[in-house]
Amino acid sequence: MKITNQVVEKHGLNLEEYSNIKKFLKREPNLLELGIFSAMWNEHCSYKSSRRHLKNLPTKGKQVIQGPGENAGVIDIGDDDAIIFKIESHNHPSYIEPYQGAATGVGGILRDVFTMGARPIALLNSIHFGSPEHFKTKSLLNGVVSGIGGYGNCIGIPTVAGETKFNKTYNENILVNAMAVGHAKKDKIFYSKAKGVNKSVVYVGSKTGRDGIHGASMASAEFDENSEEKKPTVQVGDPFTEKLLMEACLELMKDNSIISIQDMGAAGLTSSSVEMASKGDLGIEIHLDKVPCREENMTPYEMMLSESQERMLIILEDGKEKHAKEIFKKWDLDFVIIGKTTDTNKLTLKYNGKIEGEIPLDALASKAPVYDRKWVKKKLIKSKFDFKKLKKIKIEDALIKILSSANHSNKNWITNQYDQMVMCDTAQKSGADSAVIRIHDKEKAIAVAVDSSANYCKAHPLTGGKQIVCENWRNLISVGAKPIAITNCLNFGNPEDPKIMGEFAECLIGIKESCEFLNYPVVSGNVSFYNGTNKKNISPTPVIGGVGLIQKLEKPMDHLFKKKNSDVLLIGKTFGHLEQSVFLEEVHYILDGRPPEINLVNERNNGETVLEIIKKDLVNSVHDVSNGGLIVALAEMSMGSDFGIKIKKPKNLTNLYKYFFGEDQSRYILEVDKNNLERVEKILKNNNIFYDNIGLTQNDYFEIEDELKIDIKKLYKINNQWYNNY
Amino acid sequence: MNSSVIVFPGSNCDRDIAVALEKMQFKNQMVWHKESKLPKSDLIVVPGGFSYGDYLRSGAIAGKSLIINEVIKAADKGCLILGICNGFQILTETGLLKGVLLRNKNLRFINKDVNIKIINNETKFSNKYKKNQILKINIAHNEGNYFTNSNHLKILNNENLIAFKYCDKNGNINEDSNPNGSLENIAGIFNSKKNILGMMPHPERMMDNLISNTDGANLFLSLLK
Amino acid sequence: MKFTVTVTLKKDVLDPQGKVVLNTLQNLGMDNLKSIRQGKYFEIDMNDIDEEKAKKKVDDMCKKLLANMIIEDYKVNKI
Amino acid sequence: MKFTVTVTLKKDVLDPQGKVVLNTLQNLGMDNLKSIRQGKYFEIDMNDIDEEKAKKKVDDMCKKLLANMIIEDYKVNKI
Ligand SMILES: Nc1ncnc2c1ncn2[C@@H]1O[C@H](COP(=O)(O)OP(=O)(O)O)[C@@H](O)[C@H]1O
Ligand SMILES: [Mg+2]
Repeated sequence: MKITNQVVEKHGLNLEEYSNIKKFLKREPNLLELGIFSAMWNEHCSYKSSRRHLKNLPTKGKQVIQGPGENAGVIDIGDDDAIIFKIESHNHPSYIEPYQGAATGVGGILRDVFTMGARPIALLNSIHFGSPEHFKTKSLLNGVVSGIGGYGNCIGIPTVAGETKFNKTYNENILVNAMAVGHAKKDKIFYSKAKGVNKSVVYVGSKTGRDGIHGASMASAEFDENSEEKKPTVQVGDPFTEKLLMEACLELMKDNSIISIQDMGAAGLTSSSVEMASKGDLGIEIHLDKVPCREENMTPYEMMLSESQERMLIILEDGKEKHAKEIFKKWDLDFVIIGKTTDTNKLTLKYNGKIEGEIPLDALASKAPVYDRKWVKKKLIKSKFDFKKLKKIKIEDALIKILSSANHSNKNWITNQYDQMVMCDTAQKSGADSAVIRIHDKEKAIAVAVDSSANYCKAHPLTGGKQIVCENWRNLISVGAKPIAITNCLNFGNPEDPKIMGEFAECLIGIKESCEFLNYPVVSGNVSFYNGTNKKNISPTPVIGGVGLIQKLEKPMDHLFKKKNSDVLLIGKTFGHLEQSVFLEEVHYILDGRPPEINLVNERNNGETVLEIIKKDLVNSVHDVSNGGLIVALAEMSMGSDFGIKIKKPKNLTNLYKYFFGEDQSRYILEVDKNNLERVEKILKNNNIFYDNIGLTQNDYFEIEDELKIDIKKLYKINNQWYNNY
Repeated sequence: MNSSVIVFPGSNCDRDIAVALEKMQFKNQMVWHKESKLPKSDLIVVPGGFSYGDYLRSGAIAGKSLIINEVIKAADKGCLILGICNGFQILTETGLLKGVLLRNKNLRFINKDVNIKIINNETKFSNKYKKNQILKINIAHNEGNYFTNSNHLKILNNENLIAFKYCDKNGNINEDSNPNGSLENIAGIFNSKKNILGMMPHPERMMDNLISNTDGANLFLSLLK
Repeated sequence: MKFTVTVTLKKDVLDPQGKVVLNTLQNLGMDNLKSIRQGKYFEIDMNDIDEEKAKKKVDDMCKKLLANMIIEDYKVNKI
Repeated sequence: MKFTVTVTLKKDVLDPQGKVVLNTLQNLGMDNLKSIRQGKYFEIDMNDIDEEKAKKKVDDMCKKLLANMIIEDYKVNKI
């Protein structure tokens, strides 16, 4: 086939990039080679628009064993234990086929984690849908949730936390981000860098089919008359095979057979082989006729670009082939030696002995394009609405409206579809500020949470970026965990638009500031650009996934009131920031103004102090104050508990709406027994923490003096009906 | 006591049950499904999970495995057999227990803590519980909707072969306290010799107050007696 | 030689799936819909030449694995 | 008026279920078995009198609910 400009463009490459390809090759590429360049040079694999900005993130720390650059990040949690984790997006496939898209998203991120030697111990997800009224939302919600559950449940890894949001910005482009967390021994971590010449390159797992061949789809018109037949097919997940693959890999990892290992994710065989060889400064030779295929007559082009799931590439130590093969045979999986490492620094593809393609590896990896895209700053916009002109609404009615809305309803309908308990180490399930997973057979536990705030990030990306890291850190603190490190999934619109690129650049500056100040490094992540359609980009939606450590798990801390007559303390200052608040959005349909500012000094001080108080076992329950402000946080502490609260009216703030619904940051609520109060107050004062005693817990009622009194069972019901009625 | 846990491709509660058994001082062995012989065991557990991905029908393919013939032989000789969740489904597929587990009534996977009531506490599996005692215990399944023909249902009732029923926290057994649509809220049954128990709830998940509660422990203690 | 097999629930067995599908279709505005039952469908390709033999094998497969004879019926068709 | 609908995975779409069933049948000693693909089957009973109309409705049901057109094909038959 002749490579015309049209064919080049259909591979997502521009003409300048094409001429660079010719320069690197010193000739014209054939179609197979072009496909490989297109896969490696696309945004997803090359990070060509984002790399310059990602570079600035803080990625090092005392507890970081492996930062970005590997399949997942690795942190040290003491003794000989390491935690390996990463988040990844599967947005576009999930919009086309929600069940399979979400399922394969989970499968993909799990492979990233167990490929490094970790047994996965928890799954999380962040899912964003369009407005509930949009005609596609309901079936997308159903499909995505059952897809996430379907995969995680079957493979037997608990899905323990996540977030679910609805916003019309995602009407044509939902977000499905999945995070996996695994546990490994520190001295048994596996990397993708190849070492040594003439080592066997082994293909294991499922057979290769024509799943998700992007380039092929785009160029299919030119293929032949039967192009309809060759339409790319949706990737279908097979969690059963993944379970076998996981067990087989973990079994093989017990001894010293593996030099390096890499899952076949995006761009399948291409990216895995290129990555392993180029990291090791080697070459690699693959005999495509040996690749196990599911369909007849698959071409080298299709094999190299297929995104069939549940496959891995392994480079084995000499003489370990037989031993390894037996393990894979036991698990009924394909195991084929398809090539070897070389010293040529080239990717060499042979088919029936004939060379079908040969590309210098640096052209695919280190010399892949990097762009310094134009970007513009976002100004802080003063809010335009006049607070005095808002329609009068009773506080009770506003609270009920928020608690019964799609975004703030209880998510049991979703989380009941996930097995949260399998592996028997889930000490804190979904519904809490963070999930808590005990390290098997040990006293310690990790806390995990994911967070995003698209509205804040849209209004002011820098502040928004700062805020999500802090919110995530607060969520870990609230269950008594010391935050250690994060992974991030950066979901943005079209980076060729300077405004969007600006959102990206500024969010990253915000993330960086918080991470640096809180000593909360980024160890892995993923960028997803081009979310949106026809110039309608989604709101910037970076998602932060955090991991924290609980040194000794004695009793899991959660946010439900435990007793009556406890004092309830509000930690942190309340200013009454209503711009961009849930109150204005859900009750008055106003989305306007600036997000709340963050004072990082207070953030750190408040958080560290709360953690100290929890560790001294001086509190019954803890909750951070986030979306919806103080009143929603207090309602959450009451719903599902047997106890409510009686709140005194504030002395200084005269405007009750600002007091109760304001979204000022860095705040926590603590429930403290009378006999611990003195000690807690002493710690707070010693650490210069601003706090307020706002009321007492009581039986059955959620009450604000002279303002409202609601049965907490009724609140619970209100909070639980949205999904069931949808 | 010696126990064996059968491991199929796709079993995923095998480690959990092994941990529970060992905690209760059973001498436990894991048995891979391709093996043709069982180690000497007083108790054989068929664990939960998704054997063979739940493909075709949950439990169907595991029900045809090599090792299952040995389990059937052991059962005939009176060995104690416990099938939990997918294990229950497998036991019905082999015919060791009668009836079938259909899709949950709401067609969704359900994971939550539910209450179950001890109906028969006079068996090797349940003697440490009180009759009508209410447990809080975790369920996690797609197909837990127990169904059997009216003849067999009569036998289950007349011969006291129902082990547990779903109820609410006050012990009421009704449609509201039925999570998955099971006939008469049945959560677990015995065979007629009462040496085989199949149950959808997961007792192995209720062994540790730090994680959940210890309502499952008495099942294992009963067996040890 | 190709066969199709359909496996359906016996009449007296509750069909939760069929019921939900029926409700959903009715909610989607499909009128005049009296009943719907769901089952499984297999396309089986055999290398045999003798039709009778092949059919017997397929029958065997159904009994041994594809259908659960306690609750399901099956039908085999050569195509 | 009765119709049957069979829903099958499109060619080239992975059929994990069929793969496992095939292996199991072969392990059970079924020889000469070349391939097996699994799908869904529906029996639909309509109150309509006009066949054309009824068939169109069934077609509609398939598109809207019974089949996932991204990965599946369907066939409608009057019986
Ligand atoms: N937003 C980000 N922040 C930090 N690291 C990132 C980010 N995005 C990607 N990375 C890192 O870049 C590397 C390549 O990412 P990716 O291509 O998504 O991995 P994979 O090939 O495993 O799918 C990974 O090590 C990842 O952790
Ligand atoms: Mg990877």
